Amino acid sequence: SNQDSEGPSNQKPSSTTESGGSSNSIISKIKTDKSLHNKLPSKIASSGVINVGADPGSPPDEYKDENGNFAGWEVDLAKAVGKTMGVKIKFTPLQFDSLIPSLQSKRINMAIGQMGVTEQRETIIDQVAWLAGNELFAARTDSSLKNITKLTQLCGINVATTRGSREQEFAKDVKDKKKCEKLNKEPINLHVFNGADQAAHSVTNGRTDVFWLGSTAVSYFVKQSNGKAKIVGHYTDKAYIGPGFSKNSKLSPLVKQAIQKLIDGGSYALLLKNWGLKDSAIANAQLNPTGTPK
Amino acid sequence: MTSRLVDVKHVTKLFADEYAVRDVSLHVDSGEVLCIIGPSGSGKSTLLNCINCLVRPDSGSISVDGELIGIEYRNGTPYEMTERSICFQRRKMGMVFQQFNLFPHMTVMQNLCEGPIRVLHEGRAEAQSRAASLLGQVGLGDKADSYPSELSGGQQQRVAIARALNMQPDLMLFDEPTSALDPELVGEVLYAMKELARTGMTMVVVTHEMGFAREVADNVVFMAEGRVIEEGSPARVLDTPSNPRTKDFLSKVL
Amino acid sequence: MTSRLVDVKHVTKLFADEYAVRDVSLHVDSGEVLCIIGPSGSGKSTLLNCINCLVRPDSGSISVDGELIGIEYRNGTPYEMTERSICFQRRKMGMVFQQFNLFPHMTVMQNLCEGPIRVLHEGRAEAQSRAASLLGQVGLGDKADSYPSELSGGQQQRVAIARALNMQPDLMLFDEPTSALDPELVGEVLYAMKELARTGMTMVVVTHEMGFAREVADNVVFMAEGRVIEEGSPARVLDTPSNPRTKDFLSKVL
Amino acid sequence: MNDRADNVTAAATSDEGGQLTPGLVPVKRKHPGQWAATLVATVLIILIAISVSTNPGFEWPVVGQYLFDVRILEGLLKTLELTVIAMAIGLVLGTLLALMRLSNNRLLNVLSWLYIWFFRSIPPLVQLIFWYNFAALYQTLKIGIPFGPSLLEANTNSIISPFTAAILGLGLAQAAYTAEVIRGGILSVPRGQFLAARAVGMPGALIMRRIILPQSMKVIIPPIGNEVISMIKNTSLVSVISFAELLYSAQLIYSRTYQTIPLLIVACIWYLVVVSLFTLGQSFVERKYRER
Amino acid sequence: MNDRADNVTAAATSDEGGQLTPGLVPVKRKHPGQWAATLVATVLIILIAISVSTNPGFEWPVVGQYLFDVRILEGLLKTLELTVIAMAIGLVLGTLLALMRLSNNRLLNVLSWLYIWFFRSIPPLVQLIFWYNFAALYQTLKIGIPFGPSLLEANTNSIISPFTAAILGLGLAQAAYTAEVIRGGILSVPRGQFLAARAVGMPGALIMRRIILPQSMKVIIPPIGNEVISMIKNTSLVSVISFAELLYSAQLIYSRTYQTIPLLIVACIWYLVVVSLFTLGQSFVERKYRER
Ligand SMILES: Nc1ncnc2c1ncn2[C@@H]1O[C@H](COP(=O)(O)OP(=O)(O)OP(=O)(O)O)[C@@H](O)[C@H]1O
Ligand SMILES: Nc1ncnc2c1ncn2[C@@H]1O[C@H](COP(=O)(O)OP(=O)(O)OP(=O)(O)O)[C@@H](O)[C@H]1O
Ligand SMILES: [Mg+2]
Ligand SMILES: [Mg+2]
Repeated sequence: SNQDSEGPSNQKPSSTTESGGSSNSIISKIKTDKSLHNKLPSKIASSGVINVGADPGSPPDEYKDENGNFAGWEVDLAKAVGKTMGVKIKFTPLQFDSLIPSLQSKRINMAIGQMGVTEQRETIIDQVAWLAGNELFAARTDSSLKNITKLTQLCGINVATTRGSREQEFAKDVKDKKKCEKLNKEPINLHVFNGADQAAHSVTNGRTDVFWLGSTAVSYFVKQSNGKAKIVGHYTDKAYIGPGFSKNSKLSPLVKQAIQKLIDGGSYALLLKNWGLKDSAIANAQLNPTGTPK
Repeated sequence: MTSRLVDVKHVTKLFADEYAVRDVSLHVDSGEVLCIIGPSGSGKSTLLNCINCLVRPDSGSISVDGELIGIEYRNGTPYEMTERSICFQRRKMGMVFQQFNLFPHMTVMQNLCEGPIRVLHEGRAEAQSRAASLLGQVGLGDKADSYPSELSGGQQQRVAIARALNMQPDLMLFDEPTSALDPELVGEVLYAMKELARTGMTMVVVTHEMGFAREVADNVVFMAEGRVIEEGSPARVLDTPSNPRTKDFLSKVL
Repeated sequence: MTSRLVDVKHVTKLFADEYAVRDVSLHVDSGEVLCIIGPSGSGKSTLLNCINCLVRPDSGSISVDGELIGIEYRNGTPYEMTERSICFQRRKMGMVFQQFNLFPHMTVMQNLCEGPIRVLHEGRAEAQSRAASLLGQVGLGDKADSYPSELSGGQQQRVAIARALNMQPDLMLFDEPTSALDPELVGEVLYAMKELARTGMTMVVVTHEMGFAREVADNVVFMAEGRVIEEGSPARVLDTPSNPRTKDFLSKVL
Repeated sequence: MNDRADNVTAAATSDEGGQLTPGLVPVKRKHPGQWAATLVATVLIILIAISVSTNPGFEWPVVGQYLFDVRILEGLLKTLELTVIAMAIGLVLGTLLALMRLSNNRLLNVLSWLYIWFFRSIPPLVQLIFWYNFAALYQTLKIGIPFGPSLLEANTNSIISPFTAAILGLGLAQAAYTAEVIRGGILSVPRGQFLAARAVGMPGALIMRRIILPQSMKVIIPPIGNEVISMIKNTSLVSVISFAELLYSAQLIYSRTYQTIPLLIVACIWYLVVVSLFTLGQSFVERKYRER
Repeated sequence: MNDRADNVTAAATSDEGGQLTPGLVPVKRKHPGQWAATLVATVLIILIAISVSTNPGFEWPVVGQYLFDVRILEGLLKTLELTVIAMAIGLVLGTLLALMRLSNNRLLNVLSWLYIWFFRSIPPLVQLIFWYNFAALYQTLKIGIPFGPSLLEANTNSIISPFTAAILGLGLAQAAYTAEVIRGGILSVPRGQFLAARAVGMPGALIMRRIILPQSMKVIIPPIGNEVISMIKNTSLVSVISFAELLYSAQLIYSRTYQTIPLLIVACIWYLVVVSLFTLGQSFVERKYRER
């Protein structure tokens, strides 16, 4: 598993062609902040490595590219943070189920995996917000669905999402408040899959009608589907996404500062642009932003 | 006055190009007891198994009570029967094996009634009452609810005899019924068989018990290498054998 | 002139509160053959198994060649031996079972040499050459590379005898060595045993072969219900039994 | 010789319940080591238990909170349901396949071999995905003449519900494994039993049902027990097709709350309960079949 | 009587190779149904093959493209490596546990029972996560006196590498299943073999190794075959702790490219190859042990 260790640079991001240079060249230009580096916990400072656990099954957030190397916008941001702090980032591929235990067992210092920030999760782990995502709906190209903006439009249809997603809670909310019943419609028929690929697949083969997930994942899927799927709406309830740390970690405030530095320095915007995520950029990095629901 | 019950004509059976039974012909009249003796591997068991078609002969014919076993004529041509039809024919013949082969997961009573109830579709009461009287006859009236593992070898073999009899067969086949028994248990099984012979049951018995053959058999057949070497009354075959092989065998066994 | 090789004193063994062997005392002198006869369940096998400690007696003592079997004294108190120490004692006694119990996954030669090589740590060459000559003695010189499944029952039993002999025991124990054999195969095994007795081997033989006992035994013991009922020379016990139970048993078996 | 005969006759003449001459009674071997070891083992187990129950990492309060959560209990029910149905399919189809493998009919033989080979090779996860997504490959199921008109046609997704897919994926694979076990069991019944049943005039099917299979149980039950216990846990694979059984129900909760370890413990507790009950039942059945 | 004796003597006097009197030779039963069924089955299999190979849903070109992809091949290697090591642990520890279960020593007996009960109950997924993250619960492994000072201390994460965790998670569970199978095998060897070996003076361990275990192979091999084949596919569970074996390698690719079905087919093809080779080896070994 050592081959997963990577320096901060040496390969091109896979899916972008926009201007601003490749992610690697952007990252390589980032300057290390000595003061941040000096504040690092002694273990990390002495090893010069931050261990990042990443579930590589959710493109374009984090995945393995054609060469088997980690790629994705969260991967890029993590590398950029590492460069800012003057340490290497070592990625460990972990499925979601072992991400949190691995944080708790100190196997990894930081976990990425399109982890939404919620109050409940903040009681278990530290989270730093580095993106404000929204959600998209995708359906088969031949689907009659369009312009979904309200969740009540999903009443009575089969909706696919993944476990742990905010979407799960939103749907429950609709159900709990009996919003569909009030419209004399069946409730949302939510299918919760293990991974985005399985959820997306259930849409292409007609098992479900709508794939509902974070905008990054949905637009990536539509791009990969070779015209088999299309975007049929969006739900703009912005929510933060960001890496997780063990509770009261010494590292999380430093990462927050590093992100802020990247935002201020402009490389943050360049990196997000590379992945077509300009609209989701944030202006202020936050540690455990309070008041985020779900 | 007696009629031919079993008629074996030129039966041959090969196992992998080796003759197990080789052109054997013999017959048993109704009410007669035929004993088959001979060295190990001489084809005695195979011949017995051919009679109730547990082994299908390669050629030759066997008829029991005038009916061809395992063969049916269609448009004048003899065809092999289906296994299912043979099942019906076997019901007329009871068989007792050397190793008893009682069903170990059933009580003695269940062993006796399994065939009559499941195969002959008799009523349970009828089958059981006959079973009880048969168990009495072989001296095991009190063992109906025992399991085979709780019985001695001799008792098990007597149960096996009763099980075969409960199918009300026309013919009983015995394959070395006492050779897996302790010497002192042999007597009780032979006694049961003698009693059976006295009732007029037709029997074919493969045995090494020369005393039994001498006392009970109407005819004795000596087999070797798949053939019938010598046949005749017990007195003649056992006391004045004409064939040297018979003499040799008897000298070892007696 | 003869010395006591086996000395059994007041041996008792219970299985689940039932006496299998009940206060049995007997002894065998060096070079003697003792035959044990008796009905099924009389404790013959159990007694034999006690001698080489396959079964540990509940009370009583057995010594072979002056050495207590399965018991060791520490500070004047008799203690049960560990299984490991008993293993060493068993090496002086060869045992032949009714069911042969050859190792089916080994050739005849491997069967014979397993003990000497693995247990006595003899050289392979030495063990094999002795094995070959033993196989010759029991008339199976050409079967060294056969597997047990390729041999007849009589041949298997003779291999079992050779296997036991290849451990160079002081004493041979036989538990009904011929009773699982076809009648005509019995002779060859009894012949091998007679030859063995002639070489002066001390033997304890549980058997139903009265002819053998009469011819070979120095002493005959009749057991019933775990006890020794009668003991003496073969002529006395077999021909003029004094105990009614002995008479009854002999009348069934002879 | 005479002295012998004499001393024995003395014993023989004593009556049935007569006094035994007491022989040497050796002192039974003590096993002080064993007692010490038992003590050490017991202490160790208690220590582990204390360590586990006091370790904050296990978050026992959270465990308690979710142990009887309705989602967990529903998942447990689904697990049991899937196990029972898939195992039933496995047993019935497996018995059939075993009989086919043992039959003299070459065709049945080869078909059974192919089935076992194929379904043991394909991971159950793939089978689940395949059955669930059958519609992607064959949008309609037709029954008809090859290359000719179809007689019956139906939308695949409407026929293969997620539940059907789960059952197919688990049950068909299980049949292949079960077939091998049952085949071994049937082969373990002495041939004499078959002959005896035949000699009574029983036809083949009856022989199997009444004589051979009941006797093969002794050999079949332990490995089938293994298979059932595996199945109880393998049902968690159906999460891949969004079917929430016990483990996935726990996963669904902790992927919201991030309380991974305590929720896995909740699942494990239920698995322990179910497996224990099953093992109890198994040893009961086993004893019944081993008795004779 | 005389006529009988006569006609038989005639037959008996003909010499060894003498002419047989030809008896009735019945016409062998034809099985036209069987031939027809074989034909139908063959046609069906061909039709399925055609349907599968022409269905665009299977995306055969993609299958071809990835079949020998280096990531897939590396995953395959990992699968084989894990299977071999975990199975080896399972066999060795399982044999030990089986012997403990069968020993007269009460302590060993209970310990073995507890082990089998526990490790068959806990899902392998949980065991993997547990071993991998053992450090969350016990940050340092200490060897020492309970409640007293520790003699040896080491960081858990440095001792339990992902590979160690994978091996522990799979191997320890496998041992529990294997123990049950081996126990059955040992019990199937006739007691006479044990007695005979004892009578030759062999000590217990030697008897097991040379006499009992070789003979129990016949009964053990088929269910162990099942277990190995299960294990080949169960290794895919280690993906949860960052270990990319065959199936997960395929999943990693299709989670990026969304070419789910063809990549699963790639994995299946390799599983079929591995299982076929293994089955071949198994039937070879099986024949060897069944011969005698
Ligand atoms: N099912 C079989 N397959 C192959 N060969 C067989 C089979 N049954 C019997 N034989 C062979 O046929 C020959 C005759 O065997 P059979 O059992 O009829 O002899 P037998 O006279 O009954 O001997 P025994 O006294 O040992 O029972 C032997 O050479 C035997 O090996
Ligand atoms: N291992 C055992 N467990 C319980 N009871 C036993 C055991 N071995 C023998 N017995 C009982 O001890 C008694 C004596 O048995 P044993 O086998 O010694 O008799 P035997 O004279 O050898 O009989 P046979 O001629 O049938 O071999 C019998 O009642 C038997 O049931
Ligand atoms: Mg025979
Ligand atoms: Mg005995």
